[in-house]
Amino acid sequence: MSGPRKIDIYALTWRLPIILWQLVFFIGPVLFMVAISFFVVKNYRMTEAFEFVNWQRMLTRGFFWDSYWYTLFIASLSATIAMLVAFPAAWALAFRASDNLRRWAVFLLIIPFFTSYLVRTFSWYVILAESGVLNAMLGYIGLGPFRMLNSHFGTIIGYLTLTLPLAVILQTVTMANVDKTLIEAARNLGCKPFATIWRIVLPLSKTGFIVAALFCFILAFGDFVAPFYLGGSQEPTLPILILDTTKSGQQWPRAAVVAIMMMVTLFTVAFTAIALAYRKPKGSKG
Amino acid sequence: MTTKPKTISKQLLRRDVLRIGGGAALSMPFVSRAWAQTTEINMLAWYGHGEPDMVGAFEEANNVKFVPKYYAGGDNMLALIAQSPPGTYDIILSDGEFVQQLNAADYIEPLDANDYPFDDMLHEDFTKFPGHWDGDTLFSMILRGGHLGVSYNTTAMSAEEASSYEGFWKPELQGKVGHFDWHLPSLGMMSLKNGNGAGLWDLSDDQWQAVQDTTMSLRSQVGGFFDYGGTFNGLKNGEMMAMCGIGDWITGVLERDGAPVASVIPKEGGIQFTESYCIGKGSSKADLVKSFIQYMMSPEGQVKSAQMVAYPGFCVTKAGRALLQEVDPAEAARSHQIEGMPNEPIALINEGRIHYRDIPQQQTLEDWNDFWSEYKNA
Amino acid sequence: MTEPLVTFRNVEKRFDDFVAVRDMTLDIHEGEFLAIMGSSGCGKTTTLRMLAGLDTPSAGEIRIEGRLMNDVKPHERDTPLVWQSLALFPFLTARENVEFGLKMRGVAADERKKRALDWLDRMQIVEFADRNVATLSGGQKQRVALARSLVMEPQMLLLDEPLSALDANLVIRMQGVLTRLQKELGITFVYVTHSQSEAFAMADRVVIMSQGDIAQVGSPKDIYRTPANRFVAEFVGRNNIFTGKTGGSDNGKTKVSTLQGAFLAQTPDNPPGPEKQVSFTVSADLMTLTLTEPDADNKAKATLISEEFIGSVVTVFLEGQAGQEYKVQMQERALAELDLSPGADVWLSWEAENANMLETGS
Amino acid sequence: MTGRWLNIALAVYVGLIFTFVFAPIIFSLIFSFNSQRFPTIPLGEFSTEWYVKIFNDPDVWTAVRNSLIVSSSTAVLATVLGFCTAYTDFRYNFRFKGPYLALILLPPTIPLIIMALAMLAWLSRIGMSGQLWSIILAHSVMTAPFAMAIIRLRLHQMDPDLEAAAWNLGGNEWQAMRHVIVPFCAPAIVSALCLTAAVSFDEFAVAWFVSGLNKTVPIVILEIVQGNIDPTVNAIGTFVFLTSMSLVILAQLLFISRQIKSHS
Repeated sequence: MSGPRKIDIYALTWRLPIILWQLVFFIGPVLFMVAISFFVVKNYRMTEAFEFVNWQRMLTRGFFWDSYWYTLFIASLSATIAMLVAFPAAWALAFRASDNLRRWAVFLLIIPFFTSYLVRTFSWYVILAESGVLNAMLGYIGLGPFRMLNSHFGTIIGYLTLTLPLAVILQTVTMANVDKTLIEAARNLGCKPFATIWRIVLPLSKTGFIVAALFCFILAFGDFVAPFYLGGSQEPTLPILILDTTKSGQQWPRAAVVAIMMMVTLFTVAFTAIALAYRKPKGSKG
Repeated sequence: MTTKPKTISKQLLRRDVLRIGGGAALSMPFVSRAWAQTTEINMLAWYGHGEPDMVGAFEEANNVKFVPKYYAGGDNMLALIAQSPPGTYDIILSDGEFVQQLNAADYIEPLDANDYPFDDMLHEDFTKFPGHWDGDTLFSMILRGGHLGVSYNTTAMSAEEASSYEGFWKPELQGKVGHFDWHLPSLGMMSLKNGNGAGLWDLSDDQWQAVQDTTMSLRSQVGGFFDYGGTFNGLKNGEMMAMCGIGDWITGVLERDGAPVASVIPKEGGIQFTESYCIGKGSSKADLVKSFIQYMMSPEGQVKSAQMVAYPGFCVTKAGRALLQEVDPAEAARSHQIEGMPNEPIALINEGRIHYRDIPQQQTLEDWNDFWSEYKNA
Repeated sequence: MTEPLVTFRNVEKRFDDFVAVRDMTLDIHEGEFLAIMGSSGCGKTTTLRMLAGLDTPSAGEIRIEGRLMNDVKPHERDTPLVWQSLALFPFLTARENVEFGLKMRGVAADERKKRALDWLDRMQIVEFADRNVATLSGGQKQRVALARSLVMEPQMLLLDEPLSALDANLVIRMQGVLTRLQKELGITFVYVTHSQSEAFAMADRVVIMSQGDIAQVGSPKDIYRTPANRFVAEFVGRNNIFTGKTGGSDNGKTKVSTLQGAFLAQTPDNPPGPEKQVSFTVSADLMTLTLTEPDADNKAKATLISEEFIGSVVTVFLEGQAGQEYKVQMQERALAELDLSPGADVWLSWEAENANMLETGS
Repeated sequence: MTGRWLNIALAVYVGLIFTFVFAPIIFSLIFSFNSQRFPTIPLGEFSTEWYVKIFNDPDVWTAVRNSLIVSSSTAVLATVLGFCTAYTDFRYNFRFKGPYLALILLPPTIPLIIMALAMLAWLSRIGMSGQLWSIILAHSVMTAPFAMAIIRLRLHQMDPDLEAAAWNLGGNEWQAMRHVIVPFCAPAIVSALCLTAAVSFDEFAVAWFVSGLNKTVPIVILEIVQGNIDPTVNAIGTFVFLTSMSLVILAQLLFISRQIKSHS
């Protein structure tokens, strides 16, 4: 624009209210949580202060770091499992299924997102219990009973309930968009099927896959339902620690410390992943 | 099922169904109750206290509607009050030991002792319950109690084994011992196991360390940490064969449902949970709440409390107990609320085997909670 | 001469560091069909967008009928544009598309409908009036787009490569439609294109742009026969370009010594001095190809490389001394009579009048 | 392995994945008609007891009403927020556009429990907690990115000249918005409304924290799961499932059918 800058009311109409809204109802809460982490609790009442006592207290405790590493580990593990388990199915849907079949499959996989996660978790509880459906079925063929609830296994099943459909959808969509002629070209040049996956399909789907894995990680990392109801809080994850801390003596400042540590971790993971996902391959311009 | 006592709740339910099927015809049920011109009473309580079996009759008689918010654990209760504007809760059902905290934080209104049947208490401790009085001012009315001990699946443990907290360490129970996910009752039990007896809450540093050590030694037995619902399901499904930190309040419900579970007060002693009503500070419906408390302290109210669907608790008034024995002898017998029965609650208190749940005296609640987190993580 | 309809005075448009249009001065006259031509990125579309108010000049002045337009909003102008993408509203029918502008101007519903149908009828697509535009063919969409702009009864119509998406036959047909419309309506058309054939076929005047500058303005014939500079000569194509040093000047002709020999060229209006580096062009169709050495002022030896047919006309590509490329355009029949095959040695000749000296320094 | 056997193996594998995904949903449906209070195998008798129970429970109806209010208001707010951001991203380039987009797109990366904690702390600080609209505020922030994504995709399909064409034909920016952008985005707007409503309808963590005494359907579910577990959970779950699915299918039909149309 030439001349003095004029105020463009039209443009601001679409921009300013959002900025204000998000500042008040998104940045506000997040920053306030940071502030809370420096407050102190006296007689079950939160008092404004600026003290590092909560940080000191939480970060010097073994149990915080145990939870931290455990959560990081189990969330990464479940994201990895989700990605691996999803891959053959996504590959089949992307390359072996008709467009129509694929659309239906993706649509079906969206359904779980609109059923109550709590209810699904509760269903798993009944299915996986020692006297539950699965053990009963295994019993008919003379196996078990296996202990599946209140274990890492239970927690991971819960996480997968949340993340597996997403992983399959994202992988399928990503791979379905890979230019099929490239694959044919590779096969034509004598590339073996598995080598084709490794050398052609995966590099071309890198961004989609990293984003999918990231989402799986984020969902598992922040979920408290699965580790609580299916994992029996055996080794409480950070979300459980947050709940426990808020329940106990109004210790919101300490819960805030845990929450901030989680957010910092998530953002670090997310930015690293996104940077990896969108990094240009070597040798290309720009 | 036919042998089971008809609980008031079932009758209520049937009446509701009849009413809907009949007079109200096909109109939506919420029209009949939730959206009618009623006064709403906000209640903060443990799960189940605001359900129709407890409050339904009072609601109908007084054209009020209880809006419950449920918590789990006294710290949780305090947190919920702190996060709400003053005057949010009209009635608070608190654990006995937390009344003092409520009062200290100025969350509750004083009561008039003359409004309540203090001359009819089953035990003198209930008239002057610790923390309920500040000098001569009453702040909370005791409603009911229950005893916590060893809860177990009778197919996995004998009554003999359950008669000591040692039972939790039974090798066959590895991975089958559950905790109710709140530090106070579980750690209290560990303190009792260490022989601290009446001083179970008043632990010196050494004793506290010893309690922690004992608790930690149980960790390999533990199969999970559960809320109310999880505890329920765990015991019912056979996922957990013994539970630490609960008592008849949970096994009682399962027993009524026919599950092979039981609770006993072990030889090291048991813990009593006590539930008391308070009127929330700044409540505009204090009078209604007062009459509700009076109603719950009446014999009918006491029977309702004893029969509460979510979890039972024993009567604290003589008249209440008498009425229970009359209208529901099976429940009275099941919960040993008949004079002269073994494990009769009042007798247990008199024998000194029961200790009222309290908060740690020499440590802070946070110390206990931190240890609890550490324990869960171990 | 009457006042021009549009004047650009030293107009410049920058996008950050990129200069899209530089120091443009141009008049557009009422009733003329003006084509702005150039390759992509030359600034032709930016020029059109500035005229429509979609881009604001960074410097200089644009006036329409004397009124300064720099900061006038697009919707306050009377400069409907036919978009390269057509930009028809896909959720509307053909008629609703045509009515759109009238609706924006607050014309009443029946009036709108009548005028829209009139124009659809005029464009011979009235039977598709109530069809969703997404279901129309390319040519039909084109007509809807024209009707949508013309229904506004503008004094000037802007067209941004409107035919680029059509196939070759349809392009020729639409060219006819456009020229006829322009003559009938008598309004100004400003037509942006990269296609020389479109521009030359329809325009009264052609503006050739290169990298934000105007390279030449003139009638199609001027541009074809006497390109002003090397850029235009190359852009127009079918030109043989010679470079050399000026020698003496004589009788309106200038002698130019090149690596291919010394030739006579038309002396331009401002003659270059002697010993200057100059270039001149000769249109391919003004070159004569013979087997034997001709008797002409300008002649050169060359070897035939290849031939390219465009119907009855053929372009012959040849190579001369010092690697010089020649193009000769001639009747296919004439070429056939010569019976040549690649590698054949031939003679080229041309009249000195047809050797057009380019501006120096270009 | 021949292609045929590979295909069969893959089909079986995909079948297993779908079994895993749908087992809890199907079992929940089965349990909701099972007479036993604590669902175990073997199943009890067929019973609609739990449906009768929730139908007769005024609290459930209040929760349904609350949920409908919350999810519809959230949908409208979030879609407006998402639309504005999507349009701004589509139309404008400006300094700090990155942070601007981050402002609206980041919330889904924050775990629900943290969102819940932060929202409650902040809203009670500014005196806005414990109300039905507290949930609406929080949900609008959480679901706006989904609306933004859907509408942005739709705008991506739009010929960027379309809006300019409207100006060129004499429409000012507001008229172009009203007559071009909004109609073009209409299917995406409806999809966004349905999707955000469905997400909000099922969200319990943040709702439970900030709602005070106002219960929505998922909060009722949470309380039953935490408290007196019985198969009403499954009955309510089935109800929630049907509601959400209707919204999703509606959104799909509108969006997909439009897309097919616009590609033909």
